[in-house]
Amino acid sequence: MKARVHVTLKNGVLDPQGKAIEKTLGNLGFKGVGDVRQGKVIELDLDETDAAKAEAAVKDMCEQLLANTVIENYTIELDAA
Amino acid sequence: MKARVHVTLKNGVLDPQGKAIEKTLGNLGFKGVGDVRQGKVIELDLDETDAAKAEAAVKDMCEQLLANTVIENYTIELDAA
Amino acid sequence: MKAAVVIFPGSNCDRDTLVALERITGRKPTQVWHTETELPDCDLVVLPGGFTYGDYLRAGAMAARSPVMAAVKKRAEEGAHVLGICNGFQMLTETGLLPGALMRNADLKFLCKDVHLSVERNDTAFTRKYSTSKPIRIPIAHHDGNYFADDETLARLEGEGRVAFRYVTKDGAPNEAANPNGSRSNIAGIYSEDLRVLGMMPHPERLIEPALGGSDGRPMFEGLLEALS
Amino acid sequence: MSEAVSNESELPQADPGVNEPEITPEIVKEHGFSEEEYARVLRALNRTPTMTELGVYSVMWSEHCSYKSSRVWLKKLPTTGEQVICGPGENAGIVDIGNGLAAVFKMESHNHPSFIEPYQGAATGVGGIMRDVFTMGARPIANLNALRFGAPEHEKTRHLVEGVVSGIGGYGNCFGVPTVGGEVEFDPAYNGNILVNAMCVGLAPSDNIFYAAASGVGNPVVYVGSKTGRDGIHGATMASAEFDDDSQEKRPTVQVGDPFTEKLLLEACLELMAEDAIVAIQDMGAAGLTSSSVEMAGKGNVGIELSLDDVPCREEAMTAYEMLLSESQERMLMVLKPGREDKARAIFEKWQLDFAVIGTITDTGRMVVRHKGVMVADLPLDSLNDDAPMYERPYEFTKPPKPFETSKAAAPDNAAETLVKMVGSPALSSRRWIYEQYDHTIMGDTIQRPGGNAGIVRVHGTNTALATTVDVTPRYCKADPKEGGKQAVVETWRNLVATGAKPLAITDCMNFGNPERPEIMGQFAGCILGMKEACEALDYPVVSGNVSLYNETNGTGILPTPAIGGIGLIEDARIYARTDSMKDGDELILIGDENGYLGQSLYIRDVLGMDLDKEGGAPPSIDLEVERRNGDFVRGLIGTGRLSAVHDLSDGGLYVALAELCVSSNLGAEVTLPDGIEAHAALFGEDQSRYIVALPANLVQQALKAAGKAGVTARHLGKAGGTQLTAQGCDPISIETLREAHEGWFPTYMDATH
Ligand SMILES: Nc1ncnc2c1ncn2[C@@H]1O[C@H](COP(=O)(O)OP(=O)(O)O)[C@@H](O)[C@H]1O
Ligand SMILES: [Mg+2]
Repeated sequence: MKARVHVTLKNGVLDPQGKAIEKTLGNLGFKGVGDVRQGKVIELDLDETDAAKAEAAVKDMCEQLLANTVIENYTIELDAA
Repeated sequence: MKARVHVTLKNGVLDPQGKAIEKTLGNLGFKGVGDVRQGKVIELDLDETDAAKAEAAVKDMCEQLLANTVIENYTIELDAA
Repeated sequence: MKAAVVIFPGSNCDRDTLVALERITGRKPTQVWHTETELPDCDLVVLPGGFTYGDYLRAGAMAARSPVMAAVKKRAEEGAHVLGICNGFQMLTETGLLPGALMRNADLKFLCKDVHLSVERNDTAFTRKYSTSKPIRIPIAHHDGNYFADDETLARLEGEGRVAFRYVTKDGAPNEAANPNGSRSNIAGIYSEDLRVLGMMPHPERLIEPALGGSDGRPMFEGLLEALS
Repeated sequence: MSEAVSNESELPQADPGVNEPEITPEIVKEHGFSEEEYARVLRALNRTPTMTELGVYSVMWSEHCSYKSSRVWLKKLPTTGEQVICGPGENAGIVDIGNGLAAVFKMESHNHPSFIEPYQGAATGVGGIMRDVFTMGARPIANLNALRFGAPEHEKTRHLVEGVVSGIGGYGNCFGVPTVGGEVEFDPAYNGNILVNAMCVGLAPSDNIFYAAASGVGNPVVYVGSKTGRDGIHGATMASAEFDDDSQEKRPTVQVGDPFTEKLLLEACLELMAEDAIVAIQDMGAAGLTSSSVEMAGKGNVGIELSLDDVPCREEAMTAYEMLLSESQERMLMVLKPGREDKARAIFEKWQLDFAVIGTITDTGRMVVRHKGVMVADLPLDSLNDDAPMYERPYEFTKPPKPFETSKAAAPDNAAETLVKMVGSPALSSRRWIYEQYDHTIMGDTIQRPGGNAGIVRVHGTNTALATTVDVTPRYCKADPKEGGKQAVVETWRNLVATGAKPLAITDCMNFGNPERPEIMGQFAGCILGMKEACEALDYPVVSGNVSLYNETNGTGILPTPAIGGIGLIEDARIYARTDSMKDGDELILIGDENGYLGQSLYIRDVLGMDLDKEGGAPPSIDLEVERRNGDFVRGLIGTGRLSAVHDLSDGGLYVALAELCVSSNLGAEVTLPDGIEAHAALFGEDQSRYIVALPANLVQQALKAAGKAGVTARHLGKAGGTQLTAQGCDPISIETLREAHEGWFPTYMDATH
């Protein structure tokens, strides 16, 4: 089973990368672009075939490592394909 | 209009981050996790309301800045909401 | 004073830290490998700088999940002193021993240069040999030193006197021009509630003798030696 | 091809899992063989090679690995000396630095990859050169880089500068080596071909150095480090092919560096090297497993058998061809002493690195490779190593231009204002924007950070220090390759001397255009001859180096750029000279002859806007005897420990050197100009072999007398003090104004709208 985790900064947490991208896009002449935020996406291959168990395991990984829950939120997508 | 861009390493390009995450997950006791890849997700707010124009603009941004097309692929999602 | 320096894969200031501690305290610190689950008998634990696990995912994140960190946490709770320098500071926030987070520098660049710091209080084991009225000069060398904490945390840190160092101008002004990385309130280092855990981005171990361009890092280790012996 | 005699019984069989294509003339050509070269392969094998074998030959005989165009000339360089422990031919050069220690160093180019992907290209360049150094048993202690970009206004330049600098920093900082020096230049000649040359200096115990020559029939061949992927396959051949407009479209696989793994690899290798376990070791650089195994076995005059089934792979279904040619980074090949596998494995596993026994040493003189039960290659090593073509390419020396006539160079309206412009120009502005992105204080031994005459790091655990620098002045090389090659060597020597170091040896990185053009080959040959002269005169041999040819786009070559990296020894780390320590009240002495020679100078190029090719004349000439005499004298003065500051004179001449000295010391100065030379020529002329020395007033007469006795030209130049720089007859300029101009250009340029 494949899992895809999105890790994004919580609202209100400063995002230097997003801000820099926004500024550079402006410099490049792109108009009307605002509120740029950069996050991470982590893709994993799991041996687990049971969706519920897989989800629980990935949630654990997020809590323990993939996200810093002080500043970040995460969402999990599973893809049994 | 909101846009979400996923930037991921092309197939076959070494992903040191993914590799390190995979090892650490193993060290933390997670079994059966393989092929970890880390990418970026960039969210943007666009003033543009026309979907086709927005898509074209974001594509331009990807080519010029958001993705390093020598080693990365990108996909664009638009959300008119 | 008995010191232990914890070494992780990708630590790269471990030797510098060992050398500085030995030179100033006259005693070789114990080296502890990241897979250890127990710490040796010691008064001071140092988490040195570096790029543990390449700083991949988040700086210090993977090292913070090492077996040894549970022992460091425990030792801190028991009242030992813990010093996290640069990557060590990042680990301390990642484990929750210190609040907040260290984000990418505001202009996204790695930055290596000497900065001036105000010593916010000099009644801790770390700073007792410093003066609060004169800025000190210490090198920074980091990519992720942009200190972030929410308003509430920040207010608590300030209220409890837990800001250890602030980036200031040569004349001691904590203004934007002196802020190298975008840190909130120009914060360069913070203490735990009991003032026994210190995390800081600048590298005191790199400026301990005039031959290297200055010795403002020295009093930190001298103070620790005095306080913990 | 028809004359190839095939002998079925000895013909390795194609890998059944792969369907190796049949060898057609197109495939042969794609692999970069000329007809004559391929005929040589056929002769050596006595049959048609398999696809895998063809791949192996093509990388071994590529320009990059075989130096086929440059070897005849490189052989002319002096490579020996009392101090030399190991000259060219190994992974890096080695010199003795006393106390039972050796300095191991080399410079290497990563030009083409950096143009295509600046961050990763530069990063893996740094990774590669550090591996060359630690594979010999040395811990890297200092990095440098020589960079050349196109015109600042060229559309790609900013992006390339940004990427290259962050790539160099990204790799070196993470690995944990101070980057203490380098140089950067902009010139339209590099618009389509930037140069990224990385140098690394390491420290090893003289009695525990590791070489590549394999030995011991039956000894295990071990693979360590990262896994193999399909990275940069044919990178080595790509690095020797000229660019055309669509090479950007082709987007060859660039390699991604993993500095974290490299740091682990360093620690694991050094840990194993402290055990008595390694017979031979070599990093897998360009051409990966092929060149490392072929070179190791070839150097040891043995044979080697590899089983590719055991190679750690990152990707599925890799073919033998791919595994042998992959340029995946952070890998090493070792030959172990018998029975030491377990010890070695334990160390590499501790560092969480791959470890695999993939072969054995034989006595056959052949490289035999098996994959999935099939023999995919069986090649004679002497043919791969020694049969490689060596070309005496036709060359045409550059006709030496006539000396420049000073009368052709107009005086500026205002020399002081001109100076401000010059120190704030792309050529001469401060490189702080760059070196602040490099960790230069790590390892706790950097006593001279970037921005001085040369970087200086103490040799850990001793009282000595190493000074190191990289230099070359390509516009001089273009005008007169021989004089330019000489000057490049001499400038590094002078930079080292200006710190008080005794120069020991150099490494080089020869960056040139297409060697198949006689005028380019003439530039190459000319530079080599000039370098040779300088090295011989200064006892300053070449111990390692690298050649990068075909730096051309659409027929336009770069300026001839033989970058030189020098290292020198400071016997007592407490006694050396800086540029930022001039004191109020110091007197200034100028060492060296003043001729006011403006040929090929920055003044005529950047201020007067003259076309150097057409009207720039000859570059300044160097009398090597004078150079040595002046340098030895200055080093002697520094050795007294009583000087305040020293700076050598180079680009921009006396006025610029004074400005640099004043800005870094944050102090003014007042100086006189010589009689009989026009002021602007005296101020901006680039006469060689010169230094400014700052010393306490009471020592001036003594120093001048000593100079006279030594036959060294010395002139009492003036006095340090105040907040302005004042040259005789020129307006005073405030040091603050100079500083703003000097520090301002780079950040302003990089911040400007992309
Ligand atoms: N790419 C770079 N990396 C690190 N340091 C650099 C780089 N480019 C220039 N520097 C430093 O800036 C200073 C000035 O460089 P340069 O003008 O080439 O010196 P010089 O003319 O004395 O050889 C030197 O100390 C040099 O090491
Ligand atoms: Mg130079």
